[in-house]
Amino acid sequence: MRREDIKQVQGLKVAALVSVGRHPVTGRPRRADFDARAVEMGLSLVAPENMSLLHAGECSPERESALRGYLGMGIGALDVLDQPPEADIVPALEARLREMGARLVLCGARGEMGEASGLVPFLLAERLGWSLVSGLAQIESVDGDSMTVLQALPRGQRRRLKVRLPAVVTVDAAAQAARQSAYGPARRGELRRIEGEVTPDAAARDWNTAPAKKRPKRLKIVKAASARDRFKAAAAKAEGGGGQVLTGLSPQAGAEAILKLLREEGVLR
Amino acid sequence: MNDIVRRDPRSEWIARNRLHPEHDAVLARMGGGAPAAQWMGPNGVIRRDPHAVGFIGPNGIRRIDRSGAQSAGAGGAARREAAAAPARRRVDIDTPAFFIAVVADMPGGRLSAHDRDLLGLARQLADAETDGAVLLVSFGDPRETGLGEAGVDRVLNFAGEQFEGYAPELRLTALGGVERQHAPRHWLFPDSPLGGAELGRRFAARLGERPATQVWQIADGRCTGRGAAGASDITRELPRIVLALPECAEPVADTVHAAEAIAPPAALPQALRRVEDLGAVAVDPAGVALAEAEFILSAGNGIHDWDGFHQAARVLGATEGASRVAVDNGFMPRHRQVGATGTWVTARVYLSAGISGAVQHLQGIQQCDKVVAINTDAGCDMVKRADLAVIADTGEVLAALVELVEGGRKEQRNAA
Amino acid sequence: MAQFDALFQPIQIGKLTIRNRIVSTAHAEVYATDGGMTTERYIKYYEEKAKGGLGLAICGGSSVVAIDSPQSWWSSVNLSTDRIIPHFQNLADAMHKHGAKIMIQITHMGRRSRWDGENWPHLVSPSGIREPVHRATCKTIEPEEIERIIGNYAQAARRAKEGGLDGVELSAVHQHLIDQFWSPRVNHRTDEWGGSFENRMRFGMEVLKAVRAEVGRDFVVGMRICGDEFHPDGLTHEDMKQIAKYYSDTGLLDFIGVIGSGCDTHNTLANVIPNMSYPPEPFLHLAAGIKEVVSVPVIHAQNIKDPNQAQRILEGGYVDLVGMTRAHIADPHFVNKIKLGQVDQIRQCVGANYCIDRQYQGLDVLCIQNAATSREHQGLPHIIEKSTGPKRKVVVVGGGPAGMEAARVAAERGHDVTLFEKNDALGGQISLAARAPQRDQMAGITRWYQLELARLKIDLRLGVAADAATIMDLRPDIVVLAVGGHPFIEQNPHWGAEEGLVVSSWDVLAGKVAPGKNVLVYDTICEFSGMSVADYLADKGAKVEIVTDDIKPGVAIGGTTFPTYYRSLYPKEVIMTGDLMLEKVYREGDKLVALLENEYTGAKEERVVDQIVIENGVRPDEALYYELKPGARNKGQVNIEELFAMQPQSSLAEAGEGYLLFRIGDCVSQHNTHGAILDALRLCKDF
Amino acid sequence: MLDVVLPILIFAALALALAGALRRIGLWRQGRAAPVQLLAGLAAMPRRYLVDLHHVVARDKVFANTHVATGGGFVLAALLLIAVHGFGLESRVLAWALLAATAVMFVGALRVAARRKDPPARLSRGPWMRLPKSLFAFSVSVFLVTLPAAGVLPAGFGGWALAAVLALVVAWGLGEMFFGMTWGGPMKHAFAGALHLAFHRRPERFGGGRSTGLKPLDLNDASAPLGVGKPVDFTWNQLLGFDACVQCGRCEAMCPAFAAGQPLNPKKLIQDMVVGLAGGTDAAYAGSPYPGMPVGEHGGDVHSPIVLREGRALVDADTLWSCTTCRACVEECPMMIEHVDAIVDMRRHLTMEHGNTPNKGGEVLENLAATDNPGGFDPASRMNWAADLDLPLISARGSAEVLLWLGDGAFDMRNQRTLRALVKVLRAAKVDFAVLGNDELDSGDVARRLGDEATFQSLAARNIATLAQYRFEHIVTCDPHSFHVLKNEYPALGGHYDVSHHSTYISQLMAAGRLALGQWSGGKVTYHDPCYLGRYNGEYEAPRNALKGIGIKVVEMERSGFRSRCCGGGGGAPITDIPGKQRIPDMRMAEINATGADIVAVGCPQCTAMLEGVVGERAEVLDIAELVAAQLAAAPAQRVKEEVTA
Repeated sequence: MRREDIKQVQGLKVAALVSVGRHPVTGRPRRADFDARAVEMGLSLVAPENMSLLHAGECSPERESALRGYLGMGIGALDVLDQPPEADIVPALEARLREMGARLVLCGARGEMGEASGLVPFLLAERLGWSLVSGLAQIESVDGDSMTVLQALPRGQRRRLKVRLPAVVTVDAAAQAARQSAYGPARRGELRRIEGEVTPDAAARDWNTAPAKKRPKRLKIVKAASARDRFKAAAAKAEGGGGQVLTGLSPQAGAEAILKLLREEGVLR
Repeated sequence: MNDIVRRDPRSEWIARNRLHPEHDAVLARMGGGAPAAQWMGPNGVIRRDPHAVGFIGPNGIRRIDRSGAQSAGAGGAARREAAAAPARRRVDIDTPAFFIAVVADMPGGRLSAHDRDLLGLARQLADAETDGAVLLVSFGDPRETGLGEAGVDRVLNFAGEQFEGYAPELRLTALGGVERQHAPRHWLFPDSPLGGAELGRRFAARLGERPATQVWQIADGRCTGRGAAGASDITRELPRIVLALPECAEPVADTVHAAEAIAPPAALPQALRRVEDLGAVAVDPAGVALAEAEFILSAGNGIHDWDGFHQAARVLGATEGASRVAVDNGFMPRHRQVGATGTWVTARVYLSAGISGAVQHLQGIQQCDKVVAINTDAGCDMVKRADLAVIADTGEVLAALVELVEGGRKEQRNAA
Repeated sequence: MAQFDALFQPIQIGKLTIRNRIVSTAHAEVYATDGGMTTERYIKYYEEKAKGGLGLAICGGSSVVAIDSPQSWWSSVNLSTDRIIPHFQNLADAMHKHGAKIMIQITHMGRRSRWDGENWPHLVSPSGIREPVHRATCKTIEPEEIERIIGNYAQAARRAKEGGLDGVELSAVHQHLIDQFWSPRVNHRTDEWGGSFENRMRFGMEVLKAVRAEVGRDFVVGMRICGDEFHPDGLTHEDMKQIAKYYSDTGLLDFIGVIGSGCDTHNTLANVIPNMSYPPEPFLHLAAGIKEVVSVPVIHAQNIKDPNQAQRILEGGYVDLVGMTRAHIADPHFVNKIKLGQVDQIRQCVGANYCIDRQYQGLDVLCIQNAATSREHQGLPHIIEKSTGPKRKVVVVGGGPAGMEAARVAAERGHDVTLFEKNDALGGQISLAARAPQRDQMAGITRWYQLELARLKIDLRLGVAADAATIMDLRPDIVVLAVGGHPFIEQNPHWGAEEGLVVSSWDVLAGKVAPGKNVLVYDTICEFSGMSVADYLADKGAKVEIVTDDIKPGVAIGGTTFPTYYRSLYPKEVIMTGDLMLEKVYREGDKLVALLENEYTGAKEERVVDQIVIENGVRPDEALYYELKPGARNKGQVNIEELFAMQPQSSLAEAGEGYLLFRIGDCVSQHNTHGAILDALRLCKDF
Repeated sequence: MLDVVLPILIFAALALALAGALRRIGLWRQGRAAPVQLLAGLAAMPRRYLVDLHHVVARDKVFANTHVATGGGFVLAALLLIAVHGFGLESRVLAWALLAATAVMFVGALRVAARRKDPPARLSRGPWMRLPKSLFAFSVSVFLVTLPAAGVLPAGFGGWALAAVLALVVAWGLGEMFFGMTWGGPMKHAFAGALHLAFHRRPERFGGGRSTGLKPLDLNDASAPLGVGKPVDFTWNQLLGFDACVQCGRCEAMCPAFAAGQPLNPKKLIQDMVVGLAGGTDAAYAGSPYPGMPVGEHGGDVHSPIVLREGRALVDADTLWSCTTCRACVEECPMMIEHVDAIVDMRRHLTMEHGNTPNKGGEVLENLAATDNPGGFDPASRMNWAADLDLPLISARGSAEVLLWLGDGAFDMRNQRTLRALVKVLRAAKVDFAVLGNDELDSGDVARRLGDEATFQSLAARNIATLAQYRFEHIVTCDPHSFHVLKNEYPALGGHYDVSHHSTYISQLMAAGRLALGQWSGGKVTYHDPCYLGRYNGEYEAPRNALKGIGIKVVEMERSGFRSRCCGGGGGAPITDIPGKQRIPDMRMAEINATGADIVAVGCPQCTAMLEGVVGERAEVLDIAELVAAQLAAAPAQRVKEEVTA
């Protein structure tokens, strides 16, 4: 859908939480993909002026250029809650969100650096007492105190939900890709540093972090103890065994049997 | 039925006397007991039925005794048992010392492979100390029959329509009830977009517990999970709540458990319902990637009416797949090829139309839950693999399916 | 990302960089001549793969390091003499010229050989236990001999290095001497060479150390092991993981190759080179299991034949390199075709195992579908060049393997080709062969031709039985007859073929005749077709006995294929009976009676059945040939001196009116698929 | 009566023309400042006009003569008219000269009229259709009124009625020729064109020079606009240049996008810029429209955006993104207007301010920023293709005679064949060469053409820094885009190199006898000139010489050399992928097929990709390097291994 097609919602204040991402191939800092999609989703609802961007974390020059990537989407300013790397950013974000008065907070499903557990939106929603929906593909409409959204399910499926506002929502790869970030607005945009309280993340202090170990997907589990069975399990071709075979039926009767199974499995919509 | 027994004492006598020249012929004629393996033909040439040699011995194994001392009669009662699968060890835990709770996704009411891996993990945690029990918490209408084999000691099912579909707030309240009642030592959730990922995080936030997410390994009281979008591994003390990835452990294979149902907490506090499920939205099946399609209609050599096939896919809302032959013959594009040399698919239902089932193809559909075959050849490998096979003309069955579905939809519309 | 990017990621093995992840793994080529030297044919065979873009070839399966491990049975490479060094230099230069790397597998086969030839050695093994596949007896090896052989290994490795090869692979697979020491199944020693894990590992370790000491750190030394012996008293997967880790941890190894299954029984041997009845990559899980515990690159082969499959395996991170050995026998230009975006033009291995089954009979390795493979030295081309001569009208009659190949080659030469096939589909007897259970992959041969003939835009006329008039209407310059023949069931009139008492295997496989309930298959050929038709009938629920006048049914089927037939036939309780001749068939009521006579005693016996199927080979169809022969400029004659020398037929160059007539394949006399394709290629490549 | 009327008419016309000129200059000066040498430019103008411009015009011999007659006649006549009739200089000689001038002009006008009778589609109509009549009016009337002065007719001949009629006709002529020259009209080109030549933004082009590199933006100046969003963002001499357009449509006839039915017509684009500079709509435009877009719906003024995100303004974004930057329009323009500069300027605004690069544009730019190559490949895999070639890395040696610049074709399987062939040739000639390996980054070409000057400058700066670490004599590359950027666009950022296209280098190796080559025995071969090698860098001969060196006689296409047609692959066009009625490479392949060639020789990875992408019957596409490598006399097998370890 072209973003121009969506009606802008008047009077709605939207905030997007953004983080510094990491390019999967080169590891260079960038705007995080899911976060950028969240911003894009916000821009489908409101004009850039009514969209607040919020980042909690450090603001080194390298990270700054990544954060400017969000400004390059046409938004004038980004608030940076200055937080050291070992801080728990949730209290700071919560306080800031309460101050801002946003009714809708958009978040990428998870970050691309650090723990990236995807917990922040859940903790915020819990603390703020707001609605939460995850995995949004699209916000279809916002109407007063609620909004209608499409939630992405696995296997490309979609579900329509009605969500009471205020709400925190998370966005992942199912949502529309973020618009290109433009150099001019990114350069001009303002990074507003906000000093705030710092809560140390004590729990994470004892963690060991290492580069991810490659983990090939499981092949077959051959449990059999006997050599013959291990042999057979490897060399035999896939056979179900015990299936129902219907012969001598009319095509209609065959079709009915199939239809019954399709209905039972719930794949027929 | 006439229960008067007819007898032919002479034949019986010959049958008993294996040295009688007509012994085998009589046995063959009588048909009872072991069929004769050889007898004299009318032209004075020995006739043999090599298929009739031997009999099933007392161990259920074919036995040949050329001395004739033993014959079928002796082992007549023997059953074939050799084929039976090795029995699993039964484990019952009467009074659980503690619980490891697993909140399974159970798509369609059955355990997913991911769920089974989690149960395997739960089993490890439960078995680390005596009388630890695995508690499965499930929602909606359960259709799984193999919970005991999957390693479940106790099942706590929240049945009822209100738990179906997307009801995270209600489910959260329910889990809260379980927490108060049973206080499991650990809570395990599949970190999957099917629901576990969200429910687990909600629950952790509700309890104020810091969970470990994207966990793929638990060992020695520590767990390792992915961080930084899969780029790093974070190892830490095992927390109470764990959201684990597929293949975090091997599913239970050696034991079978009670899977005894226990009652859910009687009264749950009223959940605040801020999210309402308005139902599924139709999506274009052609837009769904073959590898992740839920429902695939796949075409092979047996398809002659290609328009009919495409129409069937459209009407059924299935993603289209194809066998290699259909692709090589130019009827389907290369990216639609299913199999070890094409795309591996994971559909919940794989409906194969006119595919005989080359070994590469069968390999590629290994992970499909239900395979349905339409084929004219009852002996083909696809039919052997299928959970349901209809032996009939593929085009006709598809046409009938289309008619049934469209007819049904029309009725619904008229009724509405 | 590019579709096949994982294949084209270079990899470092030791100090060596391999340009891609595709390997031709060690196999016995049966081409080393002059006492085991890598001579012209050997080099050209490998050079073609290098030209075709292969990353690494490990040549010389079971190449011997010592003279008491005979080399002559499989014409394998002999590294027991310095005489090999200049030959290796030629081989290495030929490979390196095209950017490929070349290593060789070196081994002492211990008990796994035959003693009754060459130097008539007393074979050695840890505990003198006989080897079943080669029916070999052996002595218990003495420590002095062990020391000698360790030295032989080191010298062999030195020769490989001096010959400019890039590395050696120690064979510790297929029950060669190293893994004979490993396996408690055959190592019952109580001295320092047996018993405990370390002791059983000792021989391999000493070999590795000696080799490393001889060649230094920069030369690649790898080891090929199995992933699970699949014997109750053999090494399990867990054992193999322990072994792999043990050697990998020494830091002396540069790579490990993993093969699923042991090899010292007929049944396990069939696993090693899985034929078309196996699923793709059946033993990948074993290789992946080894990779989990070692720190060096892991190579795995076994039923990896397709670029998508290879990409999936490498991308999944299961192993580091894929062996695509038979894939390269079928098409040595496999890699380049991927690079050129011609994946559909790859002649894909179908797993017929013609290659390996010939090898086990001591015959040179050939490909069922690619007649150019291993005939590079004779000038048979893999890539057919366009002719610079006149464009000709070529009419090919018959769409079996001979006809399809003839049409393909003539079209590649740039001629105007028409192909007639009387059936509605191409394939000829291949289509029949593919009807049998577990043999459906045979159709892959036809499928490739179909795609190629379509790409080459030949004029394909299916469902047309060409007669002389139709052919002449096209005003051909050349007519190639490849019409095949018919089942020879009329040979013995007492069989009653005319009265319809017996049917042919073709009738059954083609579905012209419904399977009976109680069937006797009489097979005089003892190859695939008889076993296939028996399997087909049994699969349809028939009670089947297959009888032959030969030693036993399927006796002519090679070592990696008969076991898979047996696995299919025994569970269906098909009876296999040898040494009985079918004398006569007669009707008795609604039954048929077959009168059989014992070849050796003359004793007669009968079978009462309801269907009798005869497999008695093919009788050529010659009518069309004799009709066309008088009008042909060359009177239908093929100059066999030129043909066998792979030279152009001189009749092509002779001027004159009218057409040339040639016939190839089964319509001359019965050959096999390879024979048909060879006839076509060697004749038509010069059109 | 005429002696009274004529001076009044003449001086009135001159005065009005002067006023118009001042107004016009005022319009141009709305543009941004530009570094121009005013006096030197003016001084050079006549030569630029008579030599450089005429050189272009003279490609159409007939029309060149027409223009000399008409234009030359007019300029002379106008000067004499002022002298004879304006100042009343009584000189028979002058009068006769004036007669002669008008006669020459008349002859020219006849030719102009003949051409306008059934004009080709590329010519604009509208006011241009009356131009021959105006020329007649001027020349005939001035001729007639001069007859008395020449003494052919008595003064006062014909009485007042005739005089009045003549005066009116003279007025018409003067109006068109003098007044129209500055107030807008067909003759505007003479005035603006002359000044355009004087103040041209690329004075290097005159005197046979070549200037094709895009000019850098100063990104350190935060106040400078990022490209051109409104007409005022152009420099004043760019605006002046637009005004010089004669609407001859030679650009249109050459434009591949126009021919393919994409919404671009360079002539219309320049006219739209004129609309933008003066304000109004394009309703008066009387030439071929942008294909598929009706005329009259676009308009704007100098301070309004040229492209709107929504709705219509002066031009649509698709028009700007249709350009392949092939420079065929620039090459063909008799007024030497710089279309490509203008288009890229406007693209810069769209990309850097709007973030609106169509289709895959955004993705490609993001890839370039994150991975330094447009495909998003792992930068560490740049040398994967050459794993078996053991290419010497310059980082390991510090210096080499030739630095082989691989370009992003290193990631592309097709181009890898070309690169391998080139390596083979270099090795056969025993050239001392090395590569940057994984230190090489994308040259920045595509980022720059897509308007992302920031990414371009970042890549360029890093490449220049890398190159600065090593010593080498030449850079050789098989990618004309890299070639152009390294040679013509890096100097402005401080990188100065001796760069050769591989065909140039190979032909030099051949000439030096360093290659033992066999002779071609294959089929017919034609050659496709890459835009960035040919028009951008004037290299037409070397590729042909290289082919000649292996015995290939090139069968030329109808459009070849400086008139070669683009393959459609330049300027990021395959990335932005603006739909048309047909595809540019299909048109090009049709031209290739028309020669009956079996093989088309190419010298550019883009061209190779585009031409090989043509579906259906087509000639085989082979790079010059591949053709030459195939003719290398079989070298003795060399042991490559030693070379590596060395």
